[in-house]
Parts: sequence; C-alpha cells; structure tokens
Amino acid sequence: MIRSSSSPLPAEVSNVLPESIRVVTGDPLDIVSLLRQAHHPGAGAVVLFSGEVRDSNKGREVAYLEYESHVPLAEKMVHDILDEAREKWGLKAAIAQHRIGKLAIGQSAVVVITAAAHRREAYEANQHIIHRIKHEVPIWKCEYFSDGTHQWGNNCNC
Amino acid sequence: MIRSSSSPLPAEVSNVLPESIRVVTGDPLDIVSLLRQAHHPGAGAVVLFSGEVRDSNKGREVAYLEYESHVPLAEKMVHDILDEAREKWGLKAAIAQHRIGKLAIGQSAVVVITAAAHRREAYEANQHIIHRIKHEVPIWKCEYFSDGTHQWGNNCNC
Amino acid sequence: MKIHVYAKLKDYFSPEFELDAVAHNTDELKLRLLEINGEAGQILDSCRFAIEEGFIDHDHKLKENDTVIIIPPSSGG
Amino acid sequence: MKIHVYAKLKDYFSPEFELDAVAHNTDELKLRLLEINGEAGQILDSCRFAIEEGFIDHDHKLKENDTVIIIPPSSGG
Repeated sequence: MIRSSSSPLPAEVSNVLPESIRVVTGDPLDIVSLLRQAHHPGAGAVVLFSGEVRDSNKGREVAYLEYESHVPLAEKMVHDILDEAREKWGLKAAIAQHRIGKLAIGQSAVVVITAAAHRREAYEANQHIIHRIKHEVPIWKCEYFSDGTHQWGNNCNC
Repeated sequence: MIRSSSSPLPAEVSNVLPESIRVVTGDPLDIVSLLRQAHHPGAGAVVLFSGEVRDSNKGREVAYLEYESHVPLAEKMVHDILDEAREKWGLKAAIAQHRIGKLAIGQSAVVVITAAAHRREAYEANQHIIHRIKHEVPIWKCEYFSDGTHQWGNNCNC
Repeated sequence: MKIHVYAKLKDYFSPEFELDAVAHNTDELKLRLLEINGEAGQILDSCRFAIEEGFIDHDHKLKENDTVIIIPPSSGG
Repeated sequence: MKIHVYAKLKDYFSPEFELDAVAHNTDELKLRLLEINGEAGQILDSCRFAIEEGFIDHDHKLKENDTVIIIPPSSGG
C-alpha cells in the first residue's frame, strides 16, 4: 500500500493482472495507479522498475523517442512472461506496461512491478521480466536525434 | 518522470538528497512525491523498493509493527550510505526514507529509489542500499502479533 | 498473402503489402522479399516470422490467405 | 554518565537513565550494566556503542558527562 488510506487488495484480485491494465498503451504510464494494484498483504517487498527516456545516447542528443509494437503478439508474450515469473518466484503480484507512440525526455517507456514475500525474489523477478520484455517482445524503439536524423534501436535504452 | 506534466529536475538539484526529504519520519511514506524527486534527464532506469508490512511472519499472524530509531545517527548513516552508492554506481539520484512509529499491514516501512543511466546500476545500488539500511542503521522493528505478544525483530521483514 | 513489417524493416518495405508471388514457407518468403529489395538480406536473417496465432518456424506451411508478420529484433524498454 | 538504550535492550534497562558508577570505556560500561541486570550479557555483547558524534570502540575514553547510546543489532526495513 503506498498510502495509508488505501485498503489492501484481497489475494485473489491482485494475484492476476487486472483486465484493466493494458500491457501496451499509447497513454502516459500511470505509475501511481499501477503501484496501487501491486499491493498485497502477504508481500513484504515491492520492486518497481521504470525505463525512462534519456536525453542522450552514445553521445548524441536525443530529441524524443517513438515506440511501435505488434500489439496482439506483444500483449500475449508479456502476459506469458508475467505468468511464468509469478510461478517461478511465487510472486504476489506482477505487472508490466509498455508505452508506444511518441515519448519526450524523462517520460516512462516501460514499468515493471513485482511484489513478493521477501525482497530477493521481487528484485530477481523484476530484472528477469524487464530483460525478457526488452529482448523478446515485439516492441521497437526509434530514436529521433536533435540533428534531425533518426535510428531504429538495437541497443537498450537503459 | 512519472507524469508527462512534470518537468525534469536539473542535474544539480536531483543529484543530492533534497533537504526536504527526512530520512527517518513518523509520517506515512509518500512514494509518489519521492519518485518525482528521483527523476533526472540522464537517467534511463529508475528502481524503487518498498518494504511493506506483511500480515504474517513465520506462521504467526501480525497485527501491526512499531519501529523505533536513534534518529540523528540513523539520518547520518543513511546519508553516508546514499553518498557512497551515488559515487560507486554513478547514480543520478539516490533517495531513502524509513518510517518509524506504528505501522499497519500493507503500509510501507522503507522506500529506496535509485536512478542511473542504465538499469544494472540502478538495481545493484538499490539492493546494496536497502541491505545496508536493514543491517547497519539504528532502526528497530517490533512485531505485535494478533495473540497479544510482541517481539523485537532480529530477522528481516522482507 | 498479406505482409506486415515493423521498425527498421520499414526502411526496406512498405509497412503492409500484398505479396502476389507464392511462398510455401518462410525460407521461400525471404527469397520473394529479396526479389523486392535485394538489400534486406541481413536484416531478414535477424527477423522472426509470425502469423496471427503466434511465431512460426521455417517448416511451417504458409497458406495463401495468411497474414505474415515479420519481426525484427526487439528494442523495447 | 547518561545512558540511552533501544529496542530489545529496553526489556533489560530503562530507556534513559543516569549511571552513577564510573566507566572509563565501553568494556567497563558493560560490567557496570551487568551489575544492574546480570541477564543482559548476551545482548550487550551484540551491541554497538555510540556517543553523539558517532560510534565508538572499546578503547575510546568515556567522559563523565557523556551520553552513551547503546545500539542493538539493526532490524529496520
């Protein structure tokens, strides 16, 4: 729970990714709302990763990024990755959301949240999930540089 | 940045722990506000850890927790730990806050936020900071169980 | 057969187009695509192929009314 | 000399008290504390000692008007 005013979700609700969370979305990621959905009375550790747009990459000044995705396949793959992680690490909650479209410097491109009884599992699962999302899921980054050029990414943003 | 509406902080502001952040506080931890202060245009990765009060420990039902601290020493030690981590991992931001007093199930007892250019550093530094806070800093947990007994903690909550 | 390409592949092909030539599997499809743009060989070798139901490998039999999605290496996050 | 104790140490001593006996260092202080409560030996052996300026070790010379903080193993987080 991030605020004392919000009540913990029952296990059977927060144990699955709520239908309302779109894995791939064109809207700004609402980290606060996602965190709220990751809370669980049996979770002693919540880890959140936010991948954000940096102002430069390999010495070149970045103006903005644009992400595209094959959404149906991406959503299915992310759900599978989260399900596997939930089972492997006994997670109380596992949430991921990736933004597509145009992103400004500092905006969040991807958020991964894991909740577990103990912190080792929450960190490990979180790193595993973001690694797989970056390397396996059909989502692509295009960097638009301040000099007017652009480049489809092969390299990680973070 | 967690919302597209908030503007990134300049490096020299977010590179130090703002004076306004109390390392040890009796108030509920405001994760949203802390996250906002961790943003940096050069940070591609932000990792947040929240240690939260579990509803049971080793099979015993927990009613609530109470933390106490030797605050002046705790604040100094946490500042030193954050400074060392900032330097070792080249962090763009490092923030930690620990709550004291009475905490209900699901409430956040400690938050650590790290921001770095790349995610490996953000995860590693985050785990290092929470490990040291738990093991070195003069903050103590007392578990109050539903059966009316209590126990000063030696063991980690998460 | 409908073809959808993404990301860097769009530097070589239209995002969506109808392939008139026949391709019974992804190996044949790659050859047909190289006939359209001979410079796409290297990137095509790094791509995965999928149909609506999911990823397919090189011995999957393609049907004439399939929509084939060509997926370059991921760069999300 | 003023003594402040925390956490589980409060099961053995008052949170804050004035020690009338003389203790020139933490080893002597431990002996004085054991005279108050002989059952505190094990927990005192696991404690660190500090004064206002920070942690001190066993050869630090204590002064009569020091406030000594006795710090059991941390259990934050």
